[in-house]
Amino acid sequence: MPFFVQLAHHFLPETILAVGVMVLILIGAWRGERGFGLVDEMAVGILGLALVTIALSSTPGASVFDGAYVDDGFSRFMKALTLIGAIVSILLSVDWLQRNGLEKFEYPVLIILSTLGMLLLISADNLIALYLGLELMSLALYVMAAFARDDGKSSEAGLKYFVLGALSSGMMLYGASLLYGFAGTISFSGIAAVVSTSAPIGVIFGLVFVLAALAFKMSAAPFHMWTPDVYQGAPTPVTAFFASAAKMAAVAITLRLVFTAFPSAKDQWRQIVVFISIASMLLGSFAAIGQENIKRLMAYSSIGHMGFALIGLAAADEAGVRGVAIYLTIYLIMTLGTFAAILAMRVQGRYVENVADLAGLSRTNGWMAFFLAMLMFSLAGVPPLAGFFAKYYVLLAAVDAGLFSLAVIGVLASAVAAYYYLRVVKVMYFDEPAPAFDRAPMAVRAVLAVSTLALLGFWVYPTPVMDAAAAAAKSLF
Amino acid sequence: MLTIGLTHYLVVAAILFTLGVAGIILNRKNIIVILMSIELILLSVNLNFVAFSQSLSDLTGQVFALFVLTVAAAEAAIGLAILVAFYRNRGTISVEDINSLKG
Amino acid sequence: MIYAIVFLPLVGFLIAGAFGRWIGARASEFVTTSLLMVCAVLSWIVFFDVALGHNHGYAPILGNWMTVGALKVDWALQVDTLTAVMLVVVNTVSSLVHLYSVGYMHEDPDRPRFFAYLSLFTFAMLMLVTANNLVQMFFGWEGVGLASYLLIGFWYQKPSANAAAIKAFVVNRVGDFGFALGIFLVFQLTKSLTFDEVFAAVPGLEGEKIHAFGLNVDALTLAAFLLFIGAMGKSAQFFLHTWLPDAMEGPTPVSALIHAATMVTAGVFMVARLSPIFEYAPAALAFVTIIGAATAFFAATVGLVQNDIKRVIAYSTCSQLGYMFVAEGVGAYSLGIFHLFTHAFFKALLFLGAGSVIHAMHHEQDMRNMGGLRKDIPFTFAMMTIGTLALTGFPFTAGYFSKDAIIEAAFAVGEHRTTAMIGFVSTVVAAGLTSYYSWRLVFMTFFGHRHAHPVAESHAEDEPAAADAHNHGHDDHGHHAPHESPLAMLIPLAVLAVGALGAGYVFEPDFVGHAYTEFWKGAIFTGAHNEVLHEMHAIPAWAAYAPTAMMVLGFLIALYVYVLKPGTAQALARTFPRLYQFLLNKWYFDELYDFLFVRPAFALGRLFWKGGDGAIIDGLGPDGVAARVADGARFAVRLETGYLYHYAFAMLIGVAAVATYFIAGGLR
Amino acid sequence: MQAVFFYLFATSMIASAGVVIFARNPVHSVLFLILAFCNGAGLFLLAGAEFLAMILIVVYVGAVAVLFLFVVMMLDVDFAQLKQGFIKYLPIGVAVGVVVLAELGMVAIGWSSAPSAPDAVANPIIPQMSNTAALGQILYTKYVIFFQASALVLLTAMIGAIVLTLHHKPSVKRQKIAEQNARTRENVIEIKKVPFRTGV
Amino acid sequence: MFGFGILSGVIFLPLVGVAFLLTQKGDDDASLRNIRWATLATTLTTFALSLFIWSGFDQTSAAFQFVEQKNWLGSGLVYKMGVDGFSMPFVLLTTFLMPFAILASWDSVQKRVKEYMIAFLVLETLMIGVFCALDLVLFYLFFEGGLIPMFLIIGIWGGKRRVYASFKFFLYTLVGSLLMLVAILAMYGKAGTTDITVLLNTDFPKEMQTWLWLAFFASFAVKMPMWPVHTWLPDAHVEAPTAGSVILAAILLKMGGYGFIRFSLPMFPDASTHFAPLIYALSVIAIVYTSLVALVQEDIKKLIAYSSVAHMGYVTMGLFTLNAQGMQGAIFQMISHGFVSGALFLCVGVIYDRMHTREIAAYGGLVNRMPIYAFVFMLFTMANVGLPGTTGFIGEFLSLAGAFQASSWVALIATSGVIFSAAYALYLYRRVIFGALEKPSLMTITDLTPREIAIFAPLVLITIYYGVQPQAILNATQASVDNLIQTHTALIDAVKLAAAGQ
Repeated sequence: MPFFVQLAHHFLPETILAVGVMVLILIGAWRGERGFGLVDEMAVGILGLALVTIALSSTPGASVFDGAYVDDGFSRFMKALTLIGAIVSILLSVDWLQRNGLEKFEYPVLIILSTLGMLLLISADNLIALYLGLELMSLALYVMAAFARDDGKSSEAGLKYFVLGALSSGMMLYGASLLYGFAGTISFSGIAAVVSTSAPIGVIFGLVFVLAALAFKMSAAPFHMWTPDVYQGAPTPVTAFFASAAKMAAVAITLRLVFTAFPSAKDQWRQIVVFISIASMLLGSFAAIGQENIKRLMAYSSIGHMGFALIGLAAADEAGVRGVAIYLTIYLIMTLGTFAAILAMRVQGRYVENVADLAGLSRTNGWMAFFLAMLMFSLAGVPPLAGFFAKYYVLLAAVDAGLFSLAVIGVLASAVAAYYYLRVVKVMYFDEPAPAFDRAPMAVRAVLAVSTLALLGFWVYPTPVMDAAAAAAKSLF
Repeated sequence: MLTIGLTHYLVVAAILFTLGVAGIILNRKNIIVILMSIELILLSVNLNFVAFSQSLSDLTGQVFALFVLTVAAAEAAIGLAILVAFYRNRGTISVEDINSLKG
Repeated sequence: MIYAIVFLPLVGFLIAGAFGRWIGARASEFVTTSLLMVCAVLSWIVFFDVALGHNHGYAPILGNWMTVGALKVDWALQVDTLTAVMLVVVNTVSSLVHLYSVGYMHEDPDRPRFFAYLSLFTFAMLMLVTANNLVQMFFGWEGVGLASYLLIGFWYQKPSANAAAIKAFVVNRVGDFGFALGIFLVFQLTKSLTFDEVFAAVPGLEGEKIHAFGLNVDALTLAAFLLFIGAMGKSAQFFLHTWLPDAMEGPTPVSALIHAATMVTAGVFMVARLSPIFEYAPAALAFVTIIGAATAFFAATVGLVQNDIKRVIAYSTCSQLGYMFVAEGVGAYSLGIFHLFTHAFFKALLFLGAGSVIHAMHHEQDMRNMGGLRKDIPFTFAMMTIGTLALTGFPFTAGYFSKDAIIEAAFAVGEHRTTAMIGFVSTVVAAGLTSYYSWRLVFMTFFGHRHAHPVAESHAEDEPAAADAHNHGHDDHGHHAPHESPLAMLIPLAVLAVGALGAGYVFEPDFVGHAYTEFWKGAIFTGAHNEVLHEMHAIPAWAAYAPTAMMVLGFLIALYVYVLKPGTAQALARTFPRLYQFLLNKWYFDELYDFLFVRPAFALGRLFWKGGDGAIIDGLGPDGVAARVADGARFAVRLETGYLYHYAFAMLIGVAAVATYFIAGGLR
Repeated sequence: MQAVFFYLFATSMIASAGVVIFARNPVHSVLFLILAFCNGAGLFLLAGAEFLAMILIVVYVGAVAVLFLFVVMMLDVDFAQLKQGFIKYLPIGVAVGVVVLAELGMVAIGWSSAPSAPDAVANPIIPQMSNTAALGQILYTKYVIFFQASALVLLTAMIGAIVLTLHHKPSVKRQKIAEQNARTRENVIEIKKVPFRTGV
Repeated sequence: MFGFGILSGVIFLPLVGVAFLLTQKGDDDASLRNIRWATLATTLTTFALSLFIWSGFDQTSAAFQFVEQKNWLGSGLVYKMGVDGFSMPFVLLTTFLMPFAILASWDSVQKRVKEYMIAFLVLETLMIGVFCALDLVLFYLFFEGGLIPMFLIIGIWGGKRRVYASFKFFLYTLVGSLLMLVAILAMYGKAGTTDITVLLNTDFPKEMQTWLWLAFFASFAVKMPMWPVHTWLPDAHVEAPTAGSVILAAILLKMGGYGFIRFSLPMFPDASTHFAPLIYALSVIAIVYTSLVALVQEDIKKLIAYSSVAHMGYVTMGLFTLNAQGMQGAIFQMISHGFVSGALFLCVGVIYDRMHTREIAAYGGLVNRMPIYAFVFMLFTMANVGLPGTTGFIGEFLSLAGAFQASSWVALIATSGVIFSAAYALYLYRRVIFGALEKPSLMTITDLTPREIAIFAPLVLITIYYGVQPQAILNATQASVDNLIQTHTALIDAVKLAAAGQ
């Protein structure tokens, strides 16, 4: 296939982002700080365009660029989620950035660059692609974490994230080198072919190292340690981006890697995944109890959720992948909704982020309290909210695969986790009111409302998500 | 022992890798040394790639190493930039002082 | 007609209960009383028709109650001779008590409620006796329990009344507990609860063993035993008697109706009704005899020293119920019923008479504060004397026919059964005691001089219960002169007196004599070898005259102690203080039960609550888990030190752990 | 001969790496980092990766290490003392480190590539072609997309570095050429009439 | 309408009411009145509609009726609704009691009335859904969803320790249900469907049954609640507002028992037989233990709550006797307890509204000023005690009769409960109602208002009516119970045969 044909058919969203980001940089450089608004809107447009191209792309899936890059149903599904996450993150960020004097055009640029890295990552079909995608994503994320450069917490978050991220990518590279050294190839399918006959300890080591790095990116225990600090320290819209889009990409590539490169080493990686999953669920459930900062709370919550999503991976079959895909979709909605709520927490012009600031919200702002409460119940996995279905499908896959103890640990952990979600509800509904919040910007309110309604109404018409997830899972096998 | 083979490279790389990791974990002085430790890890990785490349007689490893070098440079730049930003805020780069976020 | 008999009281209850406040007390009284009168008349008609006539009874089915699997229970009104007798007893006494209450309660503001309760009781009692199955019987059984509870606690301001009411209900429930288990066992054995079907199945079950409660026992014996526990509760037999004296907290007409004439005899009725079962369970019959004998003796001893006029009669009732069970225990069911029948008259008479005294004394119940009343209230005195004669078995009064016959029957059977002989001995002794305490009552109340209040106060610490009771009476009336009761109260006395005198003589042939078979028409079952009614006429003369002799002896002692030489009683009490206290405190049963059951129940409750629920279940369960989770949370949070090197170290450990795991796995 | 050089480079590289980590003075660390890179480049050469060796010198020694040095100088940090925590955690840290090293060593010593690996090779080294040319050959064809991606990585790094560190300080005086050129006499000079003998 | 049947109508009708309530803005008197009346109207309409279910119900059939089915979620899950003899009475019970709950909150709830009513309506939808669902996942959805409104009801409108109580309630029940969820998934894995009608005819391997049974048990035992996982109930009851307690006691507890009949018994017959002794043991412990605990309570609601636990002991015991009397008795006991305990909580609510305390010691002598109330309270106390002629007797008697056939020991200990229940109930009644009116604060207490009389009158009538004529309810459940017993016996026999054959 000629290069440009490949580009046009299978690389269009990435191309759009790459070209778009150049344009944005130029505009930004030309307009200076006044260009923020324009760049921001254009960034949304560009990401939206990429999303549309993915949604409309009808070409059959293919592996392009000499086996470096795969464009299939799974990658499209995950890319769509990622792009949605990115778009919403930008929408949520505008007001926050302006009020904190951070309205720099670099922000949307970095988001697009990072998103581009994610797209590359999701479609990676060999180790170099994986590495480059990961780094493109991460480097931008490092910068974004430290974006509020005059804020000590933000730069500390950036620094921690960076150092640990660099360590993790070092590990990943070490693992990648071992894989390459054993298989003689960097392509996933090539590795799969070689590993299918034998998987000596060297390969397992390589796999362990790579998976450790990916676990780091999706903040699964015990590689999660950065998460709470970074979530808390980073600017809130950036945290939203971390929690939404970045997670999608990290989980996506993990699935892709283990299923395309190590289908025959299933028993080995499954054990790793089970371990990581249990550790994440337990840690996510326990450590969040008693957290006062809601961003930090959400960090632990996301750790727990990743552990839950990995249950689906541990099932190691198509149903499991479908479960993960559904889980991620719902998780994305829940996260974005929650962060929208967090970004609506502004008292007299000042952003607050403690759970206690929500006290009595149901009386000062009934709708917001209701939405946030529903989000919390959904995060806790209480039916009939969507969060339940997320858990349902991964557990279903796990039980089907015979992983009963994992499923039981999972549900028990989620019961523990329910406690701190309930606590948020309790603060909003049972406590005496704290000062009321300022009126949140339109975009934030819209995101909050839409996401909550999506969660509430999921069970009425879940078919699109179910079908898409099923198709995505199918294409991975 | 005198014929230098793949294993020799791998062992050297492993030692270097461990040193790099140890540098991150044991270092209590300042962040810059941690960044340097990261560079050491990347060097060990490159060594691995190059050794495998030679042993397999395959250029891919070298290409990989090339990208690693490139990215490592970028990483170093960003790492230092963040470091500088941090220093401006806190006036310190001591590892022990980076703990305002915890729990 | 039978519908009217059973449901007119219900109508009365509903009218008085629901509309009593609007139609007023007078109308309520009128409605309920007149309805009961109608019932009583109808009952006698039925009695003559069924028992004395040739009608073999009828059993209209009102409708299905419940049908679950094999369990089919109907609402029915079965009338045979046994039922007819009970109808007569119940409705006669009830109507008289209604009438009597019009006078007795005329000061009470809650009269509609009172009459409603009385009618409710009557209805429940009628349901009990007309049941054609065990469940409906249980319905009535519990219904009368409810009415009893309500009526004992009628004066709800009195804490003692409330306590007595609860005690009555709960102790009855202990009996019901056995009754219910008995019903279940019967159902399990016969797959039916309807009398006809059950009785038809019983002979086939003779000798059958059953595994229950870890024992391998005779099925029918167990069933009879369990059912009899119900009877023990309701009829205040030994061990379950404690509620009956306390029940005297209720208004006196209630005591007469419920706690003397009708409800407490339900147990006797039940055993008679279930005679087909009991006949096949000799061991259970022996048990019945023993319990009856024990009760007869025990209650009589306690009755010797009581000072509350109603309590004396209550213990007397208790004792007489024991007689009835002795009769049934020896197989003379009809005799038991006969005694029930006569007892209803004279005991109601005694109670109502006592009520008249109390009324005269303005709600004073302590006999030590009475005395010499025969001049103030001569009619009452006369009636009480008649009652006492009948109770003690003075020749040719009602009690003479029934009570002495029981003693004879016990002796007759006792020749070949030890338990019956025990029954004989204890009933004979009890006859003497009965005579003593009955006359003691008469002498203390109607003879001698009136005592002033200080007597009671000086003895107050000796008998807390009595003091308690009279302190809560209507003290504001306490200082008027005694006066004869109104006519509404006296008429019932007179009617009952007639019964007390004549019922024995008139009905003796029917109940236990030559007309036995035509009278009962099979309503009471007696086994093929049960010849007790004949044997009892063939006993030695000394045995036949023993009760009469005892009666005279008792009378003489009482006469000596209370009339001829007043003060002997106190001297005796001082001479035997321990015995006196033992009897006065009713053999310490209340204390014993308090110690054995009530306190432990509360202590256990508290232990289970604070210790079980609070400390153990919650402590190890939710709260404990919550605390452990909190510990876990603290631990997990401590891991997040904020230090980079710890984070990196954690990652390294993670990798190292997984890697080591695989290496170890590889080495294996 | 090759072995001698290998051991020379290897030992000195590891030794310098050790100094990088344990040196008290960060400047020394940087300098030994440079030494380690140089030795690494030597090892690359021995392994036949000439181009990479050169790049390592140019990029790392020339750019990255100098950047480090620059930052070290700029921040002018104190020579930190070893803290107690170091000693406290040293045993566990060393233990885990030793375990990891032992395991990695075990893997390295027992290494054997898959038998089918040579078949899977995608870009076999052609002996006739120089290393640089061969790399270029595939880099711009097969891996062009990665090449582009790495360019984006660098772009990101650039933007990131700028956004994080570039400060527009209002207090700094800057030359504004357009403004200078646009000056006219009229809008610059103000003529005031000064009354005689009274001063301004 | 859209191919949905009457069941969907009944289930979602309350949501229509919610939609209307959402349009109500402001909290002036007029809109508060609108809100209350609209809620009441909704519940009444729902009840009226549910009467059609009853009238159209074929009592002779054990099959599911009014079945409606829609594909849903596209993956084997279906939206499937239907009722049989087990569920139909509960649907009626729910719709019947909801108006009372609303009426009971008429004046006593003054803060955030709209939210309150919405919570109740949503709860109604979920509760009816539980009883109608014919798909396990759907069942779970409703089962678990009910936690949310109840959590809020306890937490927002509850008493002093409402936070503790609501958390305990939520988390306790959640843990149990989550284990059930795992079991549901395992069943799906085995049978390939979560359609209850299919699962009822699926034979699960013996080993698996044990685990599944335990998992379901975890959920239902907590919900029921059985000893020793009952401690959430007193707390939840005490803190919940009156209507919350009513619904909690009358309906939510029944979900556990319903679950046992619907799932544990028919789907896991071997395990049910195997574990029946465990159930018996826990049941009789519950009866005796909680009765004793009830005896020493100082809080009226707590006492009634403990008595609920004891009564649920009869239910579990009766259900696992697996004979007609025991099971029908247990079901009847659940229905009866729905009326009676609901009414008792309403009774507590009446005086709580007046005095704002539930301390037994704060009352005494109420009969002096509140004769009607005293009568009503007496009636329900007696029904609670199991006096013949009230509904309480039928359930207790039948379940005990059934239990006796299963095990005499169980029946013996359980029957002793009739003594204890009399003791604690009458002791409570005495302390609250009887005695002289001495407390100054009670001197002005008023008797039932017409609204309250309107609440209690139907309950009084129904308690007595079904106590005398229980056949209407017994008939409804009969076919299903018989069918269950037959199938169960057949299965057990088959297993025995197989074992003998080997």
